[in-house]
Amino acid sequence: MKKEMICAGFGGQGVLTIGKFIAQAAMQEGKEVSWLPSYGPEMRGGTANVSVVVSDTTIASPIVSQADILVALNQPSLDKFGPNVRPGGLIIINTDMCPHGIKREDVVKINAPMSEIAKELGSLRVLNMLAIGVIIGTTGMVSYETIEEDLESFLQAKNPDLLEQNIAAVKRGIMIGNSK
Amino acid sequence: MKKEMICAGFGGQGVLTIGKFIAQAAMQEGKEVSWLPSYGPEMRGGTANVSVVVSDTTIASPIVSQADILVALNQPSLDKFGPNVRPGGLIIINTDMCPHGIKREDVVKINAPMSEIAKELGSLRVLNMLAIGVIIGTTGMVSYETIEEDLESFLQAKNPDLLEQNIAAVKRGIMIGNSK
Amino acid sequence: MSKVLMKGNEAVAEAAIRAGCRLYFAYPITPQSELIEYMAKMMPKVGGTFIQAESEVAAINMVYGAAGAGKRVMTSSSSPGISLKMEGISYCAGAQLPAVIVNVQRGGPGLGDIQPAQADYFQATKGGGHGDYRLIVLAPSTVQEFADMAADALDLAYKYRNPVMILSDGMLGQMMEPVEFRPAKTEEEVQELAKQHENWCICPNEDGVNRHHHEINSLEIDPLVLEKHVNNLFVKYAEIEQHEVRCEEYNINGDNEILCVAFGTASRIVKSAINDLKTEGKSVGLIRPITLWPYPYECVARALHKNVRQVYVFELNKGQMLDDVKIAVAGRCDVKFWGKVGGIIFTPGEIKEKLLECF
Amino acid sequence: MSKVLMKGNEAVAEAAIRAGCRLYFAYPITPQSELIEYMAKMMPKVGGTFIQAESEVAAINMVYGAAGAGKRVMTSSSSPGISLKMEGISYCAGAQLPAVIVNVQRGGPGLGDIQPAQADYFQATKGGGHGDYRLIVLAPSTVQEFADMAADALDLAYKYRNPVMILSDGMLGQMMEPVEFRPAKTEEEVQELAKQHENWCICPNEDGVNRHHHEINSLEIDPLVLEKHVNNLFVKYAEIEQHEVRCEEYNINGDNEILCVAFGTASRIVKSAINDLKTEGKSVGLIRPITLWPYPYECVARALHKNVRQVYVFELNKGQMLDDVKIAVAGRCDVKFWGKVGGIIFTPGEIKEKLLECF
Amino acid sequence: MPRMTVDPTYCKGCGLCIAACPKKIIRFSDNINAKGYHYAECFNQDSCIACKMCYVTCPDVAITIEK
Amino acid sequence: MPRMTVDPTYCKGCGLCIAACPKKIIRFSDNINAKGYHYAECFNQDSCIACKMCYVTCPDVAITIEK
Amino acid sequence: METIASRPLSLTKTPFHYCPGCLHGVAHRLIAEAVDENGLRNVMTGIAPVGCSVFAYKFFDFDMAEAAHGRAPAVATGIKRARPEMHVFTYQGDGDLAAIGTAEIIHAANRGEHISVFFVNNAIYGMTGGQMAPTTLPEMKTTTSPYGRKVDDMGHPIRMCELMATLVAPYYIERVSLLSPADIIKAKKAVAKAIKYNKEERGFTFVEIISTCPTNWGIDPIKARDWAKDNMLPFFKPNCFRDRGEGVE
Amino acid sequence: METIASRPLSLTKTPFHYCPGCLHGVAHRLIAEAVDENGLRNVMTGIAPVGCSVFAYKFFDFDMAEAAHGRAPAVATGIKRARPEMHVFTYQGDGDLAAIGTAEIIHAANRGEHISVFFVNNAIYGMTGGQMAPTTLPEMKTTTSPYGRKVDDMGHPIRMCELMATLVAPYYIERVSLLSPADIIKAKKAVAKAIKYNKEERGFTFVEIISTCPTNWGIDPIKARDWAKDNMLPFFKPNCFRDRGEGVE
Ligand SMILES: Cc1ncc(C[n+]2csc(CCOP(=O)(O)OP(=O)(O)O)c2C)c(N)n1
Ligand SMILES: Cc1ncc(C[n+]2csc(CCOP(=O)(O)OP(=O)(O)O)c2C)c(N)n1
Ligand code: SF4
Ligand code: SF4
Ligand code: SF4
Ligand code: SF4
Ligand code: SF4
Ligand code: SF4
Ligand SMILES: [Mg+2]
Ligand SMILES: [Mg+2]
Repeated sequence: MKKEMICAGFGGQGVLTIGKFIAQAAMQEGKEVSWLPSYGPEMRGGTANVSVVVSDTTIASPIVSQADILVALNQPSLDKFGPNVRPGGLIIINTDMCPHGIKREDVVKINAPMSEIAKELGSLRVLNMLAIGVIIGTTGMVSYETIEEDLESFLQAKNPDLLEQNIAAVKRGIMIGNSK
Repeated sequence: MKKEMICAGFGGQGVLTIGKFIAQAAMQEGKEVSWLPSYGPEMRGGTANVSVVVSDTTIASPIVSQADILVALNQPSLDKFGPNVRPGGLIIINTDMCPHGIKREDVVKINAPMSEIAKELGSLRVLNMLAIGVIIGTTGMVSYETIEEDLESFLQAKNPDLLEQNIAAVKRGIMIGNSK
Repeated sequence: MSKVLMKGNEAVAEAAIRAGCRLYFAYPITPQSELIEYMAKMMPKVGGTFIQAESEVAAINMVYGAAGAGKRVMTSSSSPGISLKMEGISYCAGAQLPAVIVNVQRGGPGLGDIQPAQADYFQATKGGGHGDYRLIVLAPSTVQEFADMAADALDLAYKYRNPVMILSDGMLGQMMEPVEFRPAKTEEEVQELAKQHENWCICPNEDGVNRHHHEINSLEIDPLVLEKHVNNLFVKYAEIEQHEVRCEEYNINGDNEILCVAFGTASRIVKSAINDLKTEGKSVGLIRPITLWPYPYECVARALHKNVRQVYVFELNKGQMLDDVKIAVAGRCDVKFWGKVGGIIFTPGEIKEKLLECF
Repeated sequence: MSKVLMKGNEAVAEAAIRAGCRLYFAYPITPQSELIEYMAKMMPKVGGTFIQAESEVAAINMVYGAAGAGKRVMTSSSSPGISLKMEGISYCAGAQLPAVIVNVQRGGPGLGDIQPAQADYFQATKGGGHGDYRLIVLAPSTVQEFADMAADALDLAYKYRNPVMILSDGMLGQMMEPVEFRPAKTEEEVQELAKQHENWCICPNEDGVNRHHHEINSLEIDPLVLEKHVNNLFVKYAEIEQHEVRCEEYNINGDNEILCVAFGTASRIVKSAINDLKTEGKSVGLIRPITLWPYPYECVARALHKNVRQVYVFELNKGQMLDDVKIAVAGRCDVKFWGKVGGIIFTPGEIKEKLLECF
Repeated sequence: MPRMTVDPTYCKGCGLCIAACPKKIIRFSDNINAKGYHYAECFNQDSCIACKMCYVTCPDVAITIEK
Repeated sequence: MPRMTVDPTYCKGCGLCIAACPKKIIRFSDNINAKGYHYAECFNQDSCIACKMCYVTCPDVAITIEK
Repeated sequence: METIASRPLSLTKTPFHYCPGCLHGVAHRLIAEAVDENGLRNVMTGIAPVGCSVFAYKFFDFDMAEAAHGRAPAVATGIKRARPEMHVFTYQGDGDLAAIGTAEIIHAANRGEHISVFFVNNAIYGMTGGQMAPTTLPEMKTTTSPYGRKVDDMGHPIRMCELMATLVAPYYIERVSLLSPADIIKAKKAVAKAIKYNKEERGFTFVEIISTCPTNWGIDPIKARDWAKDNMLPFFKPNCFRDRGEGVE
Repeated sequence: METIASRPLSLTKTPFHYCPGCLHGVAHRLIAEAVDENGLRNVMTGIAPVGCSVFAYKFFDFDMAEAAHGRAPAVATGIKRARPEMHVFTYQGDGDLAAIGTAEIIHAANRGEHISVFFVNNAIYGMTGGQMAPTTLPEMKTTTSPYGRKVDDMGHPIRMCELMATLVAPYYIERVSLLSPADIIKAKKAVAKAIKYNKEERGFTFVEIISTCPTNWGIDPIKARDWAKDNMLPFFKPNCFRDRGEGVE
C-alpha cells in the first residue's frame, strides 16, 4: 500500500496541519510516512501546500507529482494540483472557496461547502479537522481512533477547551466522506 | 650567458637594493632578469636576501638554488647560503661581519672589510654601493656606466647630495673587485 | 525509544543535544531557521549555551573558541551564510578543531532563492576556504539519517580533531519523517567527553605548578614548520580516507545496465525511478555517497559491472559531484549528467525519462 | 614603451589603471600590500577612487556596487582575505557583475604563513562561494603576464559580465621582472568604456521621461525564474569555455615520454627542469594552463602523445589541479602528483629528480 | 467636493485608514479582492474633508484623494 | 644595595630605560648581543635607588632590580 | 477635480508584498515622495537590503541594487564613488544594519559617504520569521528568545542613532516613528530633509524609523502601533541627534 | 638580596619579536603582572589577534588562542561560554578591533561577555607595514594615505571608548597610555582593575592603551612617544568612561 496526498489552500487554512495529523497517525499505525511542506518566500501570505506519503515500505521520494488524493481548500490550489491527480484518484473540494470546480471525469470528487460547515461547527479554524475527517471517511488511510488520540494529546497541552469542537469536526468530516 | 646571484645580510644593509641595481642595469643592457626577495614575517627585523638571475634567454625559474655569485654581508648569511654556491663560483665576503669566514676551497672568495671601508667612505649606508662595485669589478655582469647612470637618475630625484659618496663607493668596490 | 515525527531541522538539533552538544552559535537564515529556533528553546533546558551571533562570521569564530575549549559545539546556516564562514572554517581546519557545521542548502548563487539545492557540493568538498584542508562531509538523505549524523559528526570531529560538515538541503530541513533518537548522553557522560580533550584544549590547569600552555592556532610563520603541519594534516586525511568512507549501494548487481550516482535528496528521487524501472524489468543501480569527503571513489569503480554501458550522475546543481564520478570512472565508461537548479527538485518521472533514453 | 623593472604587485596595479580601472577597494594583507599601496598612491593622480575598506567583506561589496554602476573596478587580497569575499563573489556572479579580484596566494589553511602557495586553486575554480557559478580564473607565471592579465581580466569581465579572478601568488607579487606596459587608455576612452554599459548598469537616466529601471540583483525567489537564470549563466559559461580557454604548450612533441602539467609559479620551476633534462636527451613536455577556468582539458588530452607513459602534475599545494588533470586524462595514462606546501617553492633540482624517477 | 478612493489591487484590509479617518467614513467592503482581502471603501464621500489622514497612514499606498 | 641588571638576550637597545633613569646611570654597552644590538647596562650600580623606572619602561622586560 | 494625494511616481505599480498593515510600505512612500519632490528620480538609486524589504528594488521606480545581508552601505559606497552624479540611499532593517552589517554602517558613516540611510527598526527579524534583533526589547519574546530577551545573556537593545552620533562625520542623524498619522508627518520631514541634503551633497544622512511587525509580534496592525508606542518609543526616543544644516550637534 | 622587579611568571622566556622600543611589550608585561597578582595563571586564557601581537600566544605563559583577524571577541565568547571557569581576555590592535572586527567587538561588549579587552591603539597597521588604521590621525601619512589622511574622503579617526560607552552592558571602559613611566604606572592600574573585575565576574571590561609604532612612524622610540603625546593624546584623551565598580557612568 502506498498513498500519496497533497493538501493545499491559503496560508491560514491549516493545510500543513491536515498533513501532519494524517502522517502522524499513519506513523503510529506502523506505516512509513513523509511530510513535505511548501515553504514560501521569507515572508507572509500566499498559498501553502503539503505533500504526504504513507506507505508500507520505505519511501524513496517524498515528492508527490501524481497524487492519489488531493485536498483543495481553494480555487488556486485546485487549479494548480487538480491536473496532477492520478486517474481514479480522489479530489476533496471545499466548494465554498472553489467556485469553478474542476473539469475531470476520471477521478472521484467529493464536493462539500467545507468553510460553511466549519463555521456552523463553531469556527473556521476547524476547517482542517473537517478535512481530516473527510480524508479518513473516504480513504480509511488512518483510523479515527488514532486521530482522536493525537488530537487529545495535542490539545490537552495547548487548549483543552477546543477539543470537543475539533472532534466534532473530524466526525462530521467522516460522515461526509462515508456518505459519498 | 646566465648568472645566478644571491645577496644576503641584515635587514638594514640594503641587500635588496644591491640586487635591484644589478637587475635594473642588466635589463637596460638587454638581458633578461629576475629579482626575487625574501620577505619576512609580517614584522620587522631579521635577515634579508634576494635572488637575482641575469640571462641572455628567458628565465624559467627565478629561484636560485645553486648560485654563481654570493654576496654575504654577515655571518648568518654566509653560513646559510655559502654551501649553495656552485663549485667555481664566487663568494664576496664582508669580513667585518663574517668573523668565521667559510671553509670552501672550490670557490673564489673575495674578502674585504666592507663595513669599515663604507664607514671610511662616509657612511655605513654606502655598504650596498660598495658591494655593487665589488660585483661588477669581479664579474663584469653589468657595466659601470649603466650603474652610474641609474644611480644618477635615482638620487637626482631623491637626494642629489649623496650622489658623489655613492659613486665613490661603487668605484672603490670595483677596485677591490679588480684587484683580486 | 519510539519514533517521533519531526522536521529535519529540529531532529538534527535534538540529536546533537542528545549527543552532548552543549554550545550552539548561529545566525538565522531560511531554510534552516527551525534549527536555530529549536536550539534557542532547548539549550537553556539542558544547561547549554545558545547565542544568536551577530553574523555567520562571528558564529563560526565562537565555534572556533568553544571547540578550542574542548566542548561539543555546532553551528548551522544555509548557503550564503556558509560562504561567510569560509575563513573561519579554514582556521578550524588549520588549528585542528572539532567544529560541526550544518549547511541546509538553498538555491544560489548570490541571494538566489530559499528552495532546496545541492549547489554547495564543491564548496563543501573542495575547500571553499583557502589553503590545503579537508572537511569531513556527510550527506543525509532522510530525516533519520540527518539526525544520526549529528551524533556521528560530533564523534568524527573529536576523533580526528577536524571540522565536519553535514551537507543537507531545504527539503531535508523542512520535511517531517519518523525519527528514532539515540539515547541521550547523561550529564556525566557529557562532562567526561570534555575531559578527554584536556590534554590539548583550553582548560583550567588543575596541576597547579605544572602549568600547561595549550595553544589553539593555525599560524606557522616558518614555512618549514607550516609544511610539516600541512603534511601532518594530510597524514590524518589519509587515515580518514582509509577508515571513514561511507556509501550506500542500491540495487547494485551484475545486471545493471546503468549505474546512477546521486547523493542526499537527489538520491531519493533516483531511487523512486529505479524502483519503477525495476517493475518494467530494467536494471539500474545507484551508488549513494554518504561521505562526500572522503569520496567513495572505489565504491563507484567497483560498481561498474560489465553490463553497465552508461554512468548517470543526477544532482540538484549543474554538475559538481560529476567531477568526482569522472575521476572514479577514469574513462572506463561514458558519464552523463542531468540536474535541476534554482531550488527545483526533479521528479521520479523526469529521472525515469532520462534513464529510459539510455536503454 | 620600454621595459621597466617592477614588482608583480605594482605592475598589476599600474596595468589595471592603464586599462581604465578607476576604482579600487581593498584591505591590506601580506604579500599583496604593495598592490594596495600602489593604488593608494596612483589613483588620486588619475582622478580615480581608492578606498581602504574596513574589511575584505566590505571591499568586495564596494566592488559589487561600483561594477553595478558599470565602471572598471578591482580588488585584491591574499588567501584568508579572499575567503572572506566568498559570499560577495557569489553575489557578483549571480548578479553578473564584472568584478576583478586578484588573489596573491599565501600558505594556508587558516592564518598559515605569508610565503607563496597555490593552495587556493580549488577555491578559485570550483566555487569557493555557494551556488552554481564560475569565475574566469587567470593564472600568470611572469610579472609581464601578471600585468597583461589586469587588462585582460577587465576586458573579459565586461565582455561576459562575469567576475574574473587573477590567481597569482606571493612570488609573483614580490618579484621584480622587466615589464612592458600596454599604452594607457585616455580619459575619453575610459569614459567611453563606462558608456557601453549604460544599457544595464546603474547610471543617470538621461532620457528624461523614458526612465530606465535597472536592477542589480541576484535574488529570484521563484524557483522557475531562478532556474532559468542559472541556466542562462551556464549558457554564458559554455560560450566562455568555447572561446576563452588559454594554455601554453612547452616542449610538447611526439617524443615526450613524460607530460607535465603545472600552472603559474610552479610551471616556471618545471620549465627549468625540462630544459635541464633536454640537455640530457630526455623529452618532457609541459602543459601550462593559463585559464584555470575554463580549464584546458582538451589541450591536456591532445598532448598525450603515444610515447607518453607518465603524466606528472606539479603544484605548490597538496594536489588540487590534479583533479582536473585526471578528468582530462580520463584513465588513458597514469597520473602522478608531487607538490610542496606551506609556502615552500620546490626547486628545479627537486622536479628533475622526480622526473628522472620515471625514466 | 473631495473624493477618496481605494484601489482594491493594493488594499490589504489592514484597517489603518479606518482608524485614521477623523470623519469615520471608511469601512471594509463586503467584497474581497484577488488576494482574498476585504478591502477598504469610503461609504460617505460627502463627508470627506480631504484631510489625507487615510492616505498618510495607508501602508500600501492604495488611496487616492481628489478635490 | 640596589642592583639593576639587563639581560642581553632580551634587550634590543631601544634606549627607553636610559631616558627613564632619574640617576642617569644606564648606557649602551660597547658589546652587541646575538641579534646585533648594543644592549643597555648600568655603569654605576652604587647610585641606583631601585626606583624601578627602568623596569617600568622597558618594553622587552629585560631588566631585573634587586635590593 | 484635482488629485491631491496618490501614488508617487517613484513607486512602481507593483503592489508591496508586505503583510497587511506593515509599515515598511509607509516608509517606502515617504522616500518615493521625497525623491519626486526633489526632482531626483532620474539620478536616484536605492540599495535594498536582505530583510522583508528585500524586494524594494521592485517597488521603487528608479535604478536599484540588491545588496548582500548587511552590506548595503558598502554597495552604496561603491555606487556613489563610481557615479558621483547619482544620488544613493540604502534602506535597511535592524537585523541587516545593526547585526550583520554593524561594521559596514559604522565605517560608511565614519567616512562620511554622501549617501542617505533609512533604517527601519521593527525590533525583530521580520523576513526570517521573527527572530531576535539587536534592537529587540528586554524580555521581549521572539523565536530565538523564546523565554524573553535576557539582557545579561543576550545583550541590551542597541540604539544606533546614539552610537552613530559618536562619529564625527555624519551630517544628519534623526530618529522618527510611523506610529500615528502625526508621527508619519514628522517622519516625512526627516526623510525629505535627508534626501534634500543628499541632493545638495552635504554628507552622510541617517534616519532611523521606528516601525512595527504585526505578523511576528503576533498582534494586529493597530495594536502593533500601540505596543510600539508604549514599549519602543521610551527606549528608542525620537530625537534629532545631529543636523549640521540647522546647527544641531 | 631580594628581587623587587623582574619578568613576571605569566610571561614565557621567549623574547618578544617586536621592534626595538615597541610598547606592545610594555602592555604584555602589565597584563602578565596583573594575572600573576590576581593568582589567575592556572585559569587564564588570552586571545591573540592578527597584528604585530599575533605571536602573543608564545609570550604569555598560560593557555592561548590565536584568532582570525578581528574575531578575537567572538573566539573569546566561545571559550568563555564553553568554560565559564576560565578567565578570558583578548589583546587587539586598532586595525583588528576597530576596522575588520568592528561588529565583533561591539556585539561582545553589548552582550556584556565576561571578558577583558586590551585594545592597543598605535594609529597604524603595524604588522603589514604601516597602512592607515581607523585610528590614524587626520593628515597623518601612511602607506595607504601617502598624501595624509584626508578626513573628507577617508573618514575621521574613530574613538572606540566613546563609541563603546553608548552601550549599556560594559562594566568598565578606560583609556590609558604608555608614553612615560608615569603613564605606564597609571595604565598598570587600569589593566589590573580589568583583570580583577574579570576575576570577580563583574562583566565586560575594556582598556584602550595608546601606544606607538616607531618603525612605521619612521622615528625612534623616544621621539615616537613624544609624537604620540603631542598628537594622539589630544584626540584620544585618557579618561575613565565607565567604572561601575566605582560608580563612574
Ligand atoms: C548572509 C545571510 N545571513 C542571513 C540571511 C537570512 N536573513 C534574511 S532577512 C534576515 C533578517 C532580516 O531582519 P531585518 O533586517 O530586521 O529586516 P525586517 O525583515 O525585519 O524588515 C535574515 C537573517 C541571509 N539572507 N543572508
Ligand atoms: C582576513 C585578514 N585580513 C588581513 C590580514 C592582514 N593583516 C595582518 S595584521 C593586519 C593589521 C594589523 O594592524 P593592527 O590591528 O593595528 O595591529 P598592529 O600590528 O598595529 O599592532 C592586517 C591587515 C589578515 N591576516 N587576515
Ligand atoms: S481624506 Fe480624511 S476625511 Fe476623507 S476619507 Fe481620508 S481620512 Fe477620511
Ligand atoms: S490603510 Fe490602505 S491597505 Fe489598509 S485598509 Fe486602508 S486602504 Fe487598505
Ligand atoms: S632602578 Fe631607577 S635608579 Fe636604578 S637603574 Fe633603574 S631607573 Fe636608574
Ligand atoms: S628599555 Fe629594555 S630593551 Fe630598551 S634598552 Fe633598556 S633594557 Fe634594553
Ligand atoms: S513579517 Fe513583519 S516586517 Fe515583514 S512584511 Fe510582515 S509585518 Fe512587515
Ligand atoms: S611594526 Fe610597529 S607595532 Fe609592530 S612591532 Fe614594530 S614598532 Fe611595534
Ligand atoms: Mg527588522
Ligand atoms: Mg595598530
